[in-house]
Amino acid sequence: MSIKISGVGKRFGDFVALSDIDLDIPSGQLTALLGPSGGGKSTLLRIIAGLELSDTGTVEIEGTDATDLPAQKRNVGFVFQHYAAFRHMDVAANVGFGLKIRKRPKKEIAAKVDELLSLVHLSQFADRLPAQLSGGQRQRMALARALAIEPKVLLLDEPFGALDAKVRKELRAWLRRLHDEVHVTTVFVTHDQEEALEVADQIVVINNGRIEQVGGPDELYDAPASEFVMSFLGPVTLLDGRLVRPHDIEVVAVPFPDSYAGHILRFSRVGFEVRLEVALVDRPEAPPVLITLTRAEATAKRLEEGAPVWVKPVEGASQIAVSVETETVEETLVSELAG
Amino acid sequence: MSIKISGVGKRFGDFVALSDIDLDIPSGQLTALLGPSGGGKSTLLRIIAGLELSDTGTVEIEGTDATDLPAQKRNVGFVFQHYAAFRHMDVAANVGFGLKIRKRPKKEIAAKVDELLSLVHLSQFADRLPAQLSGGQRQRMALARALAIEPKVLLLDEPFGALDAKVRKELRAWLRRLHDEVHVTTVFVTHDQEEALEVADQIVVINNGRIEQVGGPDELYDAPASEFVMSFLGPVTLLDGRLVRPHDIEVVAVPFPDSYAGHILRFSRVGFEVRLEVALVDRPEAPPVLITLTRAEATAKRLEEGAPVWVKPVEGASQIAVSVETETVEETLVSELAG
Amino acid sequence: MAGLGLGITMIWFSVLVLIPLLAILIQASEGGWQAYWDALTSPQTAAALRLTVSQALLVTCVNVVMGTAIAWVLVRDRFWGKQFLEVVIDIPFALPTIVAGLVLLSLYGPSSPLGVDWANTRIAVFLAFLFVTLPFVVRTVQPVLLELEPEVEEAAASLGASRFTTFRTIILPALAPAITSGAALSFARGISEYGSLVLLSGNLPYSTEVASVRILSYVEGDKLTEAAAVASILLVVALIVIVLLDIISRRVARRG
Amino acid sequence: AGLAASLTGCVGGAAQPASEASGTTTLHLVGFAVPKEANNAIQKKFAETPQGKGVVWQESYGASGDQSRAVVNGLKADYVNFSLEGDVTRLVKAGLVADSWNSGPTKGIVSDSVVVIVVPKGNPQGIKDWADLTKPGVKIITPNPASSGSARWNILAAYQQVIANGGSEADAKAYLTKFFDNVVALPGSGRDATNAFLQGSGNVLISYENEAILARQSGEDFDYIVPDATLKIENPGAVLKDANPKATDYLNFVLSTAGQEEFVKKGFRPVIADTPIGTVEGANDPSNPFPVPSKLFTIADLGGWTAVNEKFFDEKTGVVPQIQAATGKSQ
Amino acid sequence: MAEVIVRPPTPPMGSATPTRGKVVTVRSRSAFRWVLRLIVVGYLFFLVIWPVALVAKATFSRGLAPVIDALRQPDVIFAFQLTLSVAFWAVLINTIFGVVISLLLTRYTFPGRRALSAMIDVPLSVSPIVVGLALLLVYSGRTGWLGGALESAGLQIVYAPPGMIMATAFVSLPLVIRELVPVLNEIGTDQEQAARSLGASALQSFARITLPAIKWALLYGVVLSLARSLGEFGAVKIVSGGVAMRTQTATLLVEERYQQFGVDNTITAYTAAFILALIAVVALVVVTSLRPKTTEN
Ligand SMILES: Nc1ncnc2c1ncn2[C@@H]1O[C@H](COP(=O)(O)OP(=O)(O)OP(=O)(O)O)[C@@H](O)[C@H]1O
Ligand SMILES: Nc1ncnc2c1ncn2[C@@H]1O[C@H](COP(=O)(O)OP(=O)(O)OP(=O)(O)O)[C@@H](O)[C@H]1O
Ligand SMILES: [Mg+2]
Ligand SMILES: [Mg+2]
Ligand SMILES: O=S(=O)([O-])[O-]
Repeated sequence: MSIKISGVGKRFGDFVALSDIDLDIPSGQLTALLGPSGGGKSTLLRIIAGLELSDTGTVEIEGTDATDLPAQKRNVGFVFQHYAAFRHMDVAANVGFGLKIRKRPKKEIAAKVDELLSLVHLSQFADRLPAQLSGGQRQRMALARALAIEPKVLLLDEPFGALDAKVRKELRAWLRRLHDEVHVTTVFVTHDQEEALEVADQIVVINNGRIEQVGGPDELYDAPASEFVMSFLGPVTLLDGRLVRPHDIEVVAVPFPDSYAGHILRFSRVGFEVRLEVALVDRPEAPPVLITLTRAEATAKRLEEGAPVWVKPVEGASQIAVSVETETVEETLVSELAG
Repeated sequence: MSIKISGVGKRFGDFVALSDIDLDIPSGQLTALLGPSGGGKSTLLRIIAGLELSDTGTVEIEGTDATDLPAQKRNVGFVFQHYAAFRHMDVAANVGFGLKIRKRPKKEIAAKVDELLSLVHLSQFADRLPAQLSGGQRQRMALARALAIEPKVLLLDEPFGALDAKVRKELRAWLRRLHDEVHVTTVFVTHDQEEALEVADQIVVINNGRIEQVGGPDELYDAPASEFVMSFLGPVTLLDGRLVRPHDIEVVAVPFPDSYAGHILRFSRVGFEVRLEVALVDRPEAPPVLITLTRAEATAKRLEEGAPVWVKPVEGASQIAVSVETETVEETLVSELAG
Repeated sequence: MAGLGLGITMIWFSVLVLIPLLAILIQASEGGWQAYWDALTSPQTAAALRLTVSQALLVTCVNVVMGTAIAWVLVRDRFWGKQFLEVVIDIPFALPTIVAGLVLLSLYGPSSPLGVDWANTRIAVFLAFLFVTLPFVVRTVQPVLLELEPEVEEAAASLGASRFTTFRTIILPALAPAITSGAALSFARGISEYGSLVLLSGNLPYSTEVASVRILSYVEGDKLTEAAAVASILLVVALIVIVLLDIISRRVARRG
Repeated sequence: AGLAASLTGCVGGAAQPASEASGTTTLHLVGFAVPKEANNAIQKKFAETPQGKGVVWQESYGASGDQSRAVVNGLKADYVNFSLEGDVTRLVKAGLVADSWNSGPTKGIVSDSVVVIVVPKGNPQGIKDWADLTKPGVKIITPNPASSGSARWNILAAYQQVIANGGSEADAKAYLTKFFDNVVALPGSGRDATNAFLQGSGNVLISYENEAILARQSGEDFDYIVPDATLKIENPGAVLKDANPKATDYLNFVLSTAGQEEFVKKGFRPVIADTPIGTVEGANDPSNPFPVPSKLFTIADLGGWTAVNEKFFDEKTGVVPQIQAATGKSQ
Repeated sequence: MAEVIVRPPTPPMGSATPTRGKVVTVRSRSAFRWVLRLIVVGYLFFLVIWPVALVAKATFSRGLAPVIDALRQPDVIFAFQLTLSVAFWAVLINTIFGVVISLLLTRYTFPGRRALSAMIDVPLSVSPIVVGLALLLVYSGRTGWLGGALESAGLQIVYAPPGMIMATAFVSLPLVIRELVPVLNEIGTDQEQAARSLGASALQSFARITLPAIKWALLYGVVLSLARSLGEFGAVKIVSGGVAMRTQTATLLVEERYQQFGVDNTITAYTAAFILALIAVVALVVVTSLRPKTTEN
């Protein structure tokens, strides 16, 4: 049940939303489409679902060409960011909708709905209207609804985007577990790198209508193909013209070989973590280097605000030399804040 | 410019939203009201702002009794979760509104607006309508608007609740920096513990209309006064009838004194972190113990799925004995997921 | 599917609305510009047009104020009998127009229990317009008012705005598009009103004769071209006022 | 067409008259509103005659001009009964009525009446004649000569009586100007004017004798005055070219004394000289219902309708619009 | 506006303090609120309530018997049947085309969409007299542009029910669309797309998803149309010919009877008017009171 996308392109007027996308989505796995807003993630997902038609290229689902198949014939489950709950139907009717359309016998529908509701922990809410559910519950209902038609492929467009942080974290773990139970080929869109890293088997990074990199979470985290992928997949800081992750920087209170001297500008603790901002002696103009370590480490090393320290990327840390100038990243950060 | 709240209570019909709240909010600091949904955070904030009247008790702002002062006379800046932008006015007009009301000279208003817009990095958007801004930009506009009247107190009701994870994180750091620049007494409501821990000088945990604990972020994290506070402030796991943080559990591949034997049920890596689920030998029925450690540690200790391990809370770890039965927490977790 | 729907719809719309209105325009243009000129310069017609337009404008102004006030009371106030007022708003819409005239005659006509006799005066024209256009502003403003977030008003209050300032600077601009669209409807209805005036206005030339009656007179005199000219002038006036109101509303909405 | 047929069927089905039954003939009458009662009475009498047996009527009444135009536009009609000659002429021009329609002994006229002055019960203003109408405090109601062609009788009567009494055209215009100064309402039709007066508007109504008599027959309470000098009203009737032959029978019956008697009972003056005139309820003097005014003039005395319309009612040059403009602007 | 704050002198502890509620809505505005309420109620009383009550009183001035007699007259019964069936067809047509046009305006882009959207409101600003005249110019049997051709094809429009239905449909055309377009815009296309992805065809998605979502707005629009259709007078008068027992609708009957002399006729006119208004008001009241207050999000 793999999906094969070849040469797909899509324009909206003059604007190129997707250009020449080639992608294989492996069967039975959880694939994340990750990228910044406007990158074209939703557009790609909607083309797979048949909710949008591509201008060029083909989409194969399970080896058969689906490029010209209308949405209702693709047998694809789609979950929308804002749930798209059928407001006038109760939860059970929402979940059973696809089966009713297919004119399945009532008993069968009821049984399937029961099964799915217990799968998504909503059995006791079967008779409620969507308006009477919390956001997380609504999202799980939308999932159950998409699963009811036993789709070959399950597509989720920012499934947790509208939920608050806590619920999102819970549903994330739950989605992973659900996928391990059902094992349907699943593609989900997100712009939250943590979500992608935590849940997906494979991550597709999309930016500006192009694929930046495809790979497993560790692969992408450890060996990002570009500055963009690296900085998108987690926090980065600039150390001597290279992007490094704040966790991958060693910090010691005494000088050590190949290290950079500096002093701690800001020391802040958030829960079990400690975050440092270190100003380097050699580059007083540059933005401070960010370093993250555990509280235990920080205590052990007796770090404190103003203290002199020596820093160096740990061995094996992923690093990427910044292409043009150090300024670029700074600018990117500022413009991101402004944007 | 401290705020003193004494004996404040509020009912909605029969429902007690706040009961007998006493609270001192120190001048010039950033205070977070943290708690679960429906706890009464917004109600308390709105009472401080004068947008709601308390049934009992008094509110003093800067030493003068403000209990009966209407909102427009309190000189309090209020920022709403959903921005409450004046949709028909451009950004500059929104920010200048409070000054225009006060009939300040046009020049003065323009200067102040310029200053504030550059403070919130929106200078180039002065002529846009709110509809043309992103969520984060709108929220910063709302902040600037509230700051324009040079309020004695700045109140923010879940200022970043409507934003997505990435933007929220950026704005969080930015709010902290802003506060360090402006130094106005600030109270903000959140139900995201990370936000509170990262940004606030003082955290007030509110649940069910009552204050559970007041203190600095470290104080609350290290010495939670109750199960509730502990589990609300960060992830917890259950180890031998006690709540412990997953980061505070030591895990070793060989037996060591006072440790519990078990084996790794699930090993998952998320970026630089590794999360373990460990089943204890003595308590096969209990839910697995969750443990978080850095990737470096995990590699060094050669941990892998299925391997036998021995675990123990680290020294000085905050622990709380679970009051009734181990089941309680499990139920809470399940019901939270369902709710 | 959509194409078919579009086709059938356009055919029906043409058959029902476009072709007949086109017929009016063609009929009017048969007399060339002369017909328009004559219609406009005939002092009696000009007076009728002036009366109709000015009364409709006046009534529209009253509706803007009263309609907004009524909508406000219906949405924000709570008192016994409010439900009944909701029904009252719909009555002018539900009443056949000829009966509307009858109704007003009963209170403001010669046998008025109030002791006034406004039949056959301009006040009667004003009242009739007022009656038949009552629901428009109310019904367009109501839903917008319902959806207005109280938070925005609270934000204004916390910034130091009094109730009145909040109304003027925040609420009114938000309502402006709805008020305008209601005003446009009420003006359009006003200038085209006929039925309710039959028993009420007296049709005195230069005094209480409205444009619809003028059109009818032309028809009666077998002057279809002039009738069509006046009809198309009315249409143009309606369009101009609707566009003007739209521009004003944008101004108000932007200025705040 | 199928859909349309079903539409028509569905809508009209409820009242498909019995006309389709065998042995009956449906005749369509289109007329102005005033003689409705008289027509209905004549139809009843006609049904008792051998020619009238089995005739079923479908009738439409309204303002005379509207009705005439409706027939031109395709409203089905066999027999028409209008207020003004011009309304029949319109049908002649459209080729619907034969040129010879007014060549009979009555010249196409089926009923007569005169213009009268109606005042409230007891005549509180003490109105006796046309001259009294220009006094201050008099509030005249007369139908609008622009929107109701048949209202023109009244204006013409007011004008011509000055001349009949020896005045000049200038005097007549001066009179009419003062007359219009006192007009408070110009309702859309004769009947609307009567109703407005009955509702309490104004204190003088210019109307037709038959209208006043009919209203009094129906229980309305007021006085009316037949002025010494007044205009004779002549209402035409005609049969359409492609009408059912029974329509001609009907017209003949209308012009018989039996038909005219029914007109008389409803307050009309007969067009056939030897029509017996009994008592007419509602008339000032039921036993002498139709006093003959000393100076009764006709439209022919004014030059016929074509000339009259041109001289008096033309938009730009007509006497009446000009007077209205003068009085209207001064108000 | 008085900003007087009435606060009970320190309530005894434990006693039930009255809830003070929201400042902005209660405290500072109660005087203003009363004035406004009074103005609005007074305005409506003098403009609508009192005059309507007078006419209702006149209708029943001689008790119920004449009213009932009036309703027994065959031409009154016929006029109502005709009115109802004309209104039925006009509303049905407006409903179908209203839904289709609304869907076209909100769910599709096509050249001329803005023009169509602008034209939708035109019928509201056209005088009924002009509507009638316009239809006559095109569809009258003898003189109309198309009337002759249609008539020879066996379809009489003017002076027959089809013309009356057209006149009625013309004047009430925008009402359904005006109700539907905002709702269709507000509910968006998410649910429809979800239905499509679950296997529903376009028609199924409309019937099961869109229709239930717009049903109250649609019903309200239909009732408004109905009210307007029942009461239409000017346009129908011109195109119907007003033949009693054939094309005379209830409003035409009201006019005719009102014009006839005598109390019986007047009461018949008032009764018919009263019944017409009653049907319309009851329909509006029923729909507004059944309609859910807010569309749940
Ligand atoms: N129907 C449309 N018409 C015009 N432009 C469109 C349309 N749909 C999408 N776009 C544009 O295409 C680009 C890609 O959109 P898409 O929705 O795929 O982005 P995304 O990666 O899903 O972003 P987000 O995270 O914000 O949802 C955007 O710039 C968007 O503005
Ligand atoms: N106007 C009101 N009428 C009735 N109940 C209300 C009103 N406002 C708040 N409540 C109730 O009071 C309780 C506290 O509400 P409050 O808004 O203060 O909670 P909160 O802590 O801000 O929660 P959240 O995080 O969901 O915003 C809730 O149970 C809420 O339902
Ligand atoms: Mg998207
Ligand atoms: Mg809240
Ligand atoms: O045309 S009327 O006779 O009704 O005035």
